[in-house]
Amino acid sequence: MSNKLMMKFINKPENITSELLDGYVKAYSDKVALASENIVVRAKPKDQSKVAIVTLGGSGHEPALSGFVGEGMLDCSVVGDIFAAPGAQRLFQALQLFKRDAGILLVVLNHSGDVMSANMASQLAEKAGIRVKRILTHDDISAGLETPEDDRRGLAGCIPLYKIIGAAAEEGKSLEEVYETGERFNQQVATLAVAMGSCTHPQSGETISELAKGEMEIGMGQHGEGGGGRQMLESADKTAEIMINQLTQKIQPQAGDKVLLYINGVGSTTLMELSIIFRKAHQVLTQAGVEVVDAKLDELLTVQEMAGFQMILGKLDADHVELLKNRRADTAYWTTI
Amino acid sequence: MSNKLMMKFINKPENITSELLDGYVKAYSDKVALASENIVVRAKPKDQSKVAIVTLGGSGHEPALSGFVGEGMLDCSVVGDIFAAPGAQRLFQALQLFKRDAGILLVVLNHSGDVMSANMASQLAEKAGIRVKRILTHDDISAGLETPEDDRRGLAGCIPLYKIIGAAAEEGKSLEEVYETGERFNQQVATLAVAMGSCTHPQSGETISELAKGEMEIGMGQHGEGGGGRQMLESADKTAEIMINQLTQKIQPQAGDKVLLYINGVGSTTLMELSIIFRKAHQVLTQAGVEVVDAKLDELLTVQEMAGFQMILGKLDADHVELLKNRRADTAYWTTI
Amino acid sequence: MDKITIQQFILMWKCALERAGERADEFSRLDAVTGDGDHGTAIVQALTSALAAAEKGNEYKAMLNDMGINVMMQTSGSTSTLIGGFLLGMSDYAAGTEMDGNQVRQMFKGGLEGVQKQTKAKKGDKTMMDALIPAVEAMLESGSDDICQLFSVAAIAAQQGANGTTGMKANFGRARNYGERSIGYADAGALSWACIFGAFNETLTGLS
Amino acid sequence: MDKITIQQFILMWKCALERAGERADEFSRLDAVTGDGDHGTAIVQALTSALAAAEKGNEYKAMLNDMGINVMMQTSGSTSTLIGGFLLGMSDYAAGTEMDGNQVRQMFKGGLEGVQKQTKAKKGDKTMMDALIPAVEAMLESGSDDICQLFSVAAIAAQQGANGTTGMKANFGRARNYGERSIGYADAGALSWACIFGAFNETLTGLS
Ligand SMILES: Nc1ncnc2c1ncn2[C@@H]1O[C@H](COP(=O)(O)OP(=O)(O)O)[C@@H](O)[C@H]1O
Ligand SMILES: Nc1ncnc2c1ncn2[C@@H]1O[C@H](COP(=O)(O)OP(=O)(O)O)[C@@H](O)[C@H]1O
Ligand SMILES: [Mg+2]
Ligand SMILES: [Mg+2]
Ligand SMILES: [Mg+2]
Ligand SMILES: [Mg+2]
Repeated sequence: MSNKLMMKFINKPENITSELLDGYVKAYSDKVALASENIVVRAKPKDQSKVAIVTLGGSGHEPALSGFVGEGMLDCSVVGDIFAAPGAQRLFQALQLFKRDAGILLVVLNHSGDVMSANMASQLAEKAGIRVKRILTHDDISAGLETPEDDRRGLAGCIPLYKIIGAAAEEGKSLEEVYETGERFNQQVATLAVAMGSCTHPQSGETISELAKGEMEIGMGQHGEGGGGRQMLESADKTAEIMINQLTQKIQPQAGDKVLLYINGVGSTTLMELSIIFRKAHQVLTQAGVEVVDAKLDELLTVQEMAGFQMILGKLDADHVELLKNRRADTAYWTTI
Repeated sequence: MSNKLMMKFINKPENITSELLDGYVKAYSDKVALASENIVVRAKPKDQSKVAIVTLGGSGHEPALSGFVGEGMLDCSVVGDIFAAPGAQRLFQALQLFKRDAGILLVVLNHSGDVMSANMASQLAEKAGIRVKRILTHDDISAGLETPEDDRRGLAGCIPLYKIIGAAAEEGKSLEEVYETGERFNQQVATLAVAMGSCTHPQSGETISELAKGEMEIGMGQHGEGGGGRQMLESADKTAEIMINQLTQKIQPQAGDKVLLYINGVGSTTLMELSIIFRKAHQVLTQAGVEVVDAKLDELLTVQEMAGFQMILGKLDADHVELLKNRRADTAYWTTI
Repeated sequence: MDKITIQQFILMWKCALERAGERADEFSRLDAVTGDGDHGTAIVQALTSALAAAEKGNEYKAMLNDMGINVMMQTSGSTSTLIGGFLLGMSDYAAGTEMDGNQVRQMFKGGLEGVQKQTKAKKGDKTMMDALIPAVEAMLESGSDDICQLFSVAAIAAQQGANGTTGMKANFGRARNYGERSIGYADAGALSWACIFGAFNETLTGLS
Repeated sequence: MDKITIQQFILMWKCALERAGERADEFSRLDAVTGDGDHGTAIVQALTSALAAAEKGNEYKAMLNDMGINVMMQTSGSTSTLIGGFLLGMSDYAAGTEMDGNQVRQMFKGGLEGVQKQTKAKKGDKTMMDALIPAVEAMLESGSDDICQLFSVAAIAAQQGANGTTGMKANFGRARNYGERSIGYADAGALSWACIFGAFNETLTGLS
């Protein structure tokens, strides 16, 4: 389309998704493969007797979602174009590939396009006799604590969910059991994002969500769509406090509860900063007697080169701790020994 | 110092290093701990009978270097301030901590400050009867293929080196053997960096290495110090070709040789782009009959929010492949099952 | 114009692709305000894959079905399901190689139903529905059986509907999260549908 | 001035910290051109930790040793080893609680040797050596035993040496990789050493 000068290492904008997937599966050929255009699967498939975990979503968020395909996590990620849900037919094609008596658990992040594709693909799957159950993630709390689930977006809280249900499926649990374990976690995880600065859509060259220098926006969405309120940039400690307080209001962890606390960098914000942010949020939780048993400082789900991060807080039941921490996972961007 | 408005999530600039290390060791408390100010060690120390691997370097490059402390890689990283070598006394303190009959292998990246600290600390260690051998890394080829080793900088090629010597030490190999294995790899690994855009020093607020929009610099150093030549931004494929060709000129891999090819993102360049770059470099190698047996697309050693990457090409002997791929490592940012 | 042949119908889509391509940057720019800045890319992709399937068609029903499936296979984002659903919905009411005015009306009504299977958005929610619903309503309400006339009223209604989105607050899609801040910008999807109906009308005006 | 007491010596370092603090941004900005933009931070840190140790001192030799060790413990970067090495080198030639002109000369010669254990950089390599070497040479060549006179010639030589780095091509440190492109900017470390010698001189001029 546009002929804007983009400060990105790409070739033709329309080939970005196919080229990046090609590079990715070549780099990690012992872990992943392309089953067909835009359908990423494990290099060594899981036994047919076990529940398959399938997800879908746009590209441009690397390593998410395809970076978590592999032993102990996802069986398949169906990839759309940059920031765009894959079409329903493509998803249906993947569901056909994973048709099995044990069933498929489909994880859908709550975004209009993904939900519409999932709805239509599910109708087609039902007609084709494919057994599919769905978890809809809606961890974003930026729309307000009382906002109904359907109106809350799915952010990076899906990543620990993949680990939990992936491990449960790997154990040979039934579709209902895997679903129940995952949905229970899904109900008790919350995410809040903050951004400063903008990013460039690598195909259109459009600048998404321009913020004035010195401004930040708490409640930013995953594609640069705003949501929360803009305010002047605060110190790391102040920002961390604002965010962890909103998250604990939602999750209400009690003294003695076990939680996960992840800081997901969305692009150009450094691990240096994520560590400083984590430090404060961890202090707040610890002072309240809440036990952080699982932590990550990493880029799990990104928004191109945007500056900012997502803070993820999840209450963990005993089985969740076990599945997250003590079950093997071997994917390109998440490994648990 | 400066009161510039910095678009970073930090608190007081002078506390950055201590706060980030505090956050990091709290997040990964099952893997790392602080033995003393700025000295990061394993949570569970390696047996005294085995060679200890110690390294040193400035902060601001997260996850490097401390992100690779843990089982199967580093025993200790001695951390300086942002982009700055730790003082010699601090390093000497760490060497005292790891004094053992089996000896210490000290990995020094070739930068003036690091080398000077290492020299002085080594003099002190010798007087104190501590057995230390040193590997000096100098993988940067931007100064030209014929440039003597001492005039070539150490870039992210140290990371696979840590894995190789870490695994060899874990096996119980002697100091001489670990050194030999590592130095052999050190002689056959080369790195080339490219940058576009600048980054901000998080303490001084200074903009480092400003490039005009639309320009890139091949041969950029690890702290924004330039080095190579500036040129107009090229496509991903063209850039990858220029770089892989220079690297193969240096490393001279032959058809049938096994190599590693890593693309290390230095800041705001996305995994999306790294994958596309990898794809082309991999094609060039494959067409020459060279076998890429180990690959990574990741941020291993960063330069704040700078846009760009380092391409690392290393020829692997059979023992290197084994140590890299088939020996367990369990650190925060590198895990091998 | 009494009847529309399959060749003429394909020309309409060709023109739609051309006009949308000319305005792709505008659509993306608008989508960048409250969304993710890719609607121009998405609509061009969708029309391209629809047309690719159409050009192999020789019978309305199967052709429209293939167009819908191809869009959902080749295209990404909300637009793939919305345009895909529209084409599949049209297919349910289509038949043969020529259609008269009443059949065209029914076919577009079916298209709207196909979209409504995918989204609960109504008029006033600041989505493409604000262009599509008035366009189809205008066709249904028009007394005329002249196909040119049908597309003429549809194009006008779609454009008016799209213009009206500027004053609205978004309730669906990515823009929803902007709430009040979405007011003051037209909806990208509504504008692109108005552009498509405009192109349909332009084609038929040129033919007759 | 015949002799310099330990209290007077500490005042010199206090003044050096103050003057370097005022120019820290300038040093960092200069270091940002061909290095990593932190020399201002580093030199202030080094002088701060040197001073902290000095203030606990009551005997030259031990005090200078503690100053050197503290710099290398608390400070980071090339500057920590270079200033640390300088202080340790001075310590080797220091003694008692008062020193005369000849002893001061020897002590600074020892400081230079301490730095030269750490780096092979010579005059003309565009480093801090371009200020430090001329300063110490001027002290050694000066016929006078007056301590004020010694620091006066040293300050002038250091500043001239630092000014001369602008025309040089860097052969050491981070700037080396810039090659020809480093010409046209003074070396940050040379300027900060000139600033330090300037402050030493300023202190003694004020005292006498
Ligand atoms: N749930 C929905 N119902 C109806 N229309 C929608 C919905 N979600 C999005 N749209 C329409 O799609 C347009 C955006 O399309 P596009 O940018 O291609 O998709 P995406 O939002 O996936 O990036 C919006 O302007 C709106 O008109
Ligand atoms: N090898 C060396 N020999 C002599 N002086 C050096 C050397 N390396 C650096 N310097 C001096 O140190 C200065 C940079 O100091 P600083 O910025 O604090 O350290 P770093 O280079 O570690 O960031 C340079 O301007 C130069 O004068
Ligand atoms: Mg989109
Ligand atoms: Mg430095
Ligand atoms: Mg969009
Ligand atoms: Mg410096």
